[in-house]
Amino acid sequence: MDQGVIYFPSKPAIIASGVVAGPVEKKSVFAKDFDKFYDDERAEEDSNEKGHQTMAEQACQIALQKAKIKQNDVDFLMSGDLVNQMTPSNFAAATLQIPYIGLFSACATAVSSVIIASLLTELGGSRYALAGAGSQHNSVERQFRYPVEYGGQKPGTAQWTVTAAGYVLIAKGQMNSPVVEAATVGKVIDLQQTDPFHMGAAMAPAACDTITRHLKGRGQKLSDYDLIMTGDLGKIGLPILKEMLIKEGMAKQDVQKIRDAGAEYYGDDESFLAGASGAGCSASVFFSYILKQLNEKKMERVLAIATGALLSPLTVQQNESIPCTAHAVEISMK
Amino acid sequence: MLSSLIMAFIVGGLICVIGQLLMDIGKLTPAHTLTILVVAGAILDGFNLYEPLIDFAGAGATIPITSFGNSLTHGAIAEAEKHGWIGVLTGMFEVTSSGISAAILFGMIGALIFHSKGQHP
Amino acid sequence: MDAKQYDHLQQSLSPKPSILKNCLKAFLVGGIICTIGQLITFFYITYFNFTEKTAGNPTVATIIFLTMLLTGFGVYKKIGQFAGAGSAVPVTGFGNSVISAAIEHKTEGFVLGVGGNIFKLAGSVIVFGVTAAFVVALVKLILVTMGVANW
Amino acid sequence: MKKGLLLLVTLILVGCNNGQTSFFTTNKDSSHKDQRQEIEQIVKDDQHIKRVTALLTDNAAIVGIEVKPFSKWKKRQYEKEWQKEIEKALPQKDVLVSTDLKIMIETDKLAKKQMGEKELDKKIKELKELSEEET
Repeated sequence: MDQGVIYFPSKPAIIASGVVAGPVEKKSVFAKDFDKFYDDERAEEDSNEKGHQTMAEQACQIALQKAKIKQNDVDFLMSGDLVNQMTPSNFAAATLQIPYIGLFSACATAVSSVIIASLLTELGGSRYALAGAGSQHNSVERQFRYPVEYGGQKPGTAQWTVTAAGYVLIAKGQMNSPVVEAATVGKVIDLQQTDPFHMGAAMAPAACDTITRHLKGRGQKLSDYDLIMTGDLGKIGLPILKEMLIKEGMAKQDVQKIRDAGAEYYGDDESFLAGASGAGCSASVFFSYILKQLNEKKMERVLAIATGALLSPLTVQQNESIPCTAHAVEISMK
Repeated sequence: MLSSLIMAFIVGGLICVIGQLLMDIGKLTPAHTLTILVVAGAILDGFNLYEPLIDFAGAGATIPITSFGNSLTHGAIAEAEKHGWIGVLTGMFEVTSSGISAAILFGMIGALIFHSKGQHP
Repeated sequence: MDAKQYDHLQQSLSPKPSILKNCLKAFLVGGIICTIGQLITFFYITYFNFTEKTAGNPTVATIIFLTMLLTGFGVYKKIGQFAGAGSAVPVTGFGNSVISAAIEHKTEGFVLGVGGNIFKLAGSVIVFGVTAAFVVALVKLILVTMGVANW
Repeated sequence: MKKGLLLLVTLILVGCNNGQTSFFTTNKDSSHKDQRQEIEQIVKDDQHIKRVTALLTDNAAIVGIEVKPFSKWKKRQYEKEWQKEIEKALPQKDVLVSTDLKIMIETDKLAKKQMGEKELDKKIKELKELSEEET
């Protein structure tokens, strides 16, 4: 047994998903796979945090509607976000009235919640479980950086926090649905990176470690997957990851096929600098684009690695480095 | 007339370049940069160098944040000159800055009328 | 891979900020802001009873008013991304840091939100400005008393 | 925004540009001729001075001086020196020498107008008070 690698023999199925996003995300290259957009980034609520909460609730509701499942039949909700004490997720859980555990893995929460939900399903303790994460640009910016309207210059390595929420509904193994085959829980890797405007560089080593362990644990190669996608390394973090994997001895042509949701999210628009980030970035792409590719049988086996930088404004100001993690989930479709 | 505008442009621009170098080469946050510039303005006035710069460059010297340090020191020194030791202290309490009052007032008005919009270009 | 090796790898793959280009942009925008300030000063001198010495206050107030509008309509952050220090160093940058914090914290109420956070970013400028002014005036007073310097 | 700025620029350019190009401007009538010449003598050869407007009455004198751009560094010091020299030349008069743009503009305006001694005295006194304001 390899450290942190989990197998799911009963193959928990992802039977439905719901992805909602804010106004800026309409420009996303993945936008056509999202379920709903808001014209107002606060979702017509009077604070950013309430808007964030509404989006989480909506995404869950959409997933439930698609699967035609009632709220009462859902046994667990695994959710998280980036706001202090994860209040948007907590309030959403209060509205939804589903037994809930809040999870924090920063931007890797989308996958860590899927891992826990799959485990609960695997154990037979859950008929249906909702899992997901979200982020809202304004509320995250104000907490980790500056007020939204502050005119500070961001370097080209900075990333744009996505306003989106993505949730999936996980049930016991079923035909015609993508299934969770295996997962790898990330270690926290800290290579003494300190620049809060260069998260890609901080997170790449964590992604490298998780990918390497997952492949070793599963006895697979990169080429065994139709798609390997990281969460939000961005346009600069992704090449760093590739370089690291090549140094680990992986085949160059396979490494070059690795994609990153954050790097592709806003296309070539340079005003988004190094691309997208935030818990909503991996959640919205993994739970729309990837699931759709699997459902339409365009792909058979996908490795999705969500990356998260585990920093706080406090640790940054105390000159601490930025510890990072990455959680991977292997999804397949027969 | 025109020469004053050009001087304001050049001197004001150069002070901003110093700020940019502090940020890019010194790797300082905007808050650190501005703090250093304010302290620099205060020290320059101690050497009687900032007022000539204002005479020379006009708004090129009064608009950058360095002039805030200058006006604080100027008030303190003027009082110290008049009243000695105690003047340094009273001078500190006497100085008012239109920059602070204006920022507070318009900050309050701004909060009343505007919402923060995170929307991107 | 240890932290040092990784830092080396990371830096070789990360783009460097173009310092020359950033400085040029800062110079241009900072210069323009100061020129606008000079125009406003001329306006107050010509049409109102202000001298060069006294026109500074209304000029600063006017330019911070303009900053409020630019901040409120979300223009200032775009200028800031382009100009860097060019829009941070002029008093407009001070105004922007105060006004943006005020708008941001409106949701927590006017007393604890706006009032409590309005100087979140600009506070250090005031604190260090006042402290530095005190120290400078004190040092100068000592030097003058010792007969080393003149006022 | 752009339109407002343009308007402001035009206003200021129109407001300031009153077409004076001669080095030394003074009262239109021929009063105080000798004293005017004395002032002219003092400022004539000074390399820091771009332009001067001087107005004299029986009791007072106001001298607005525009300093050359690169001499502005030390203009406060020069201003004091000129004030001293002109006071010396006009011992009976209440003299104001100023390098402030505002005083220059106002003195230019007064020079254009024809007004009585008394009225002019009052205006000069007002300008003197204005120039002494600190904030």
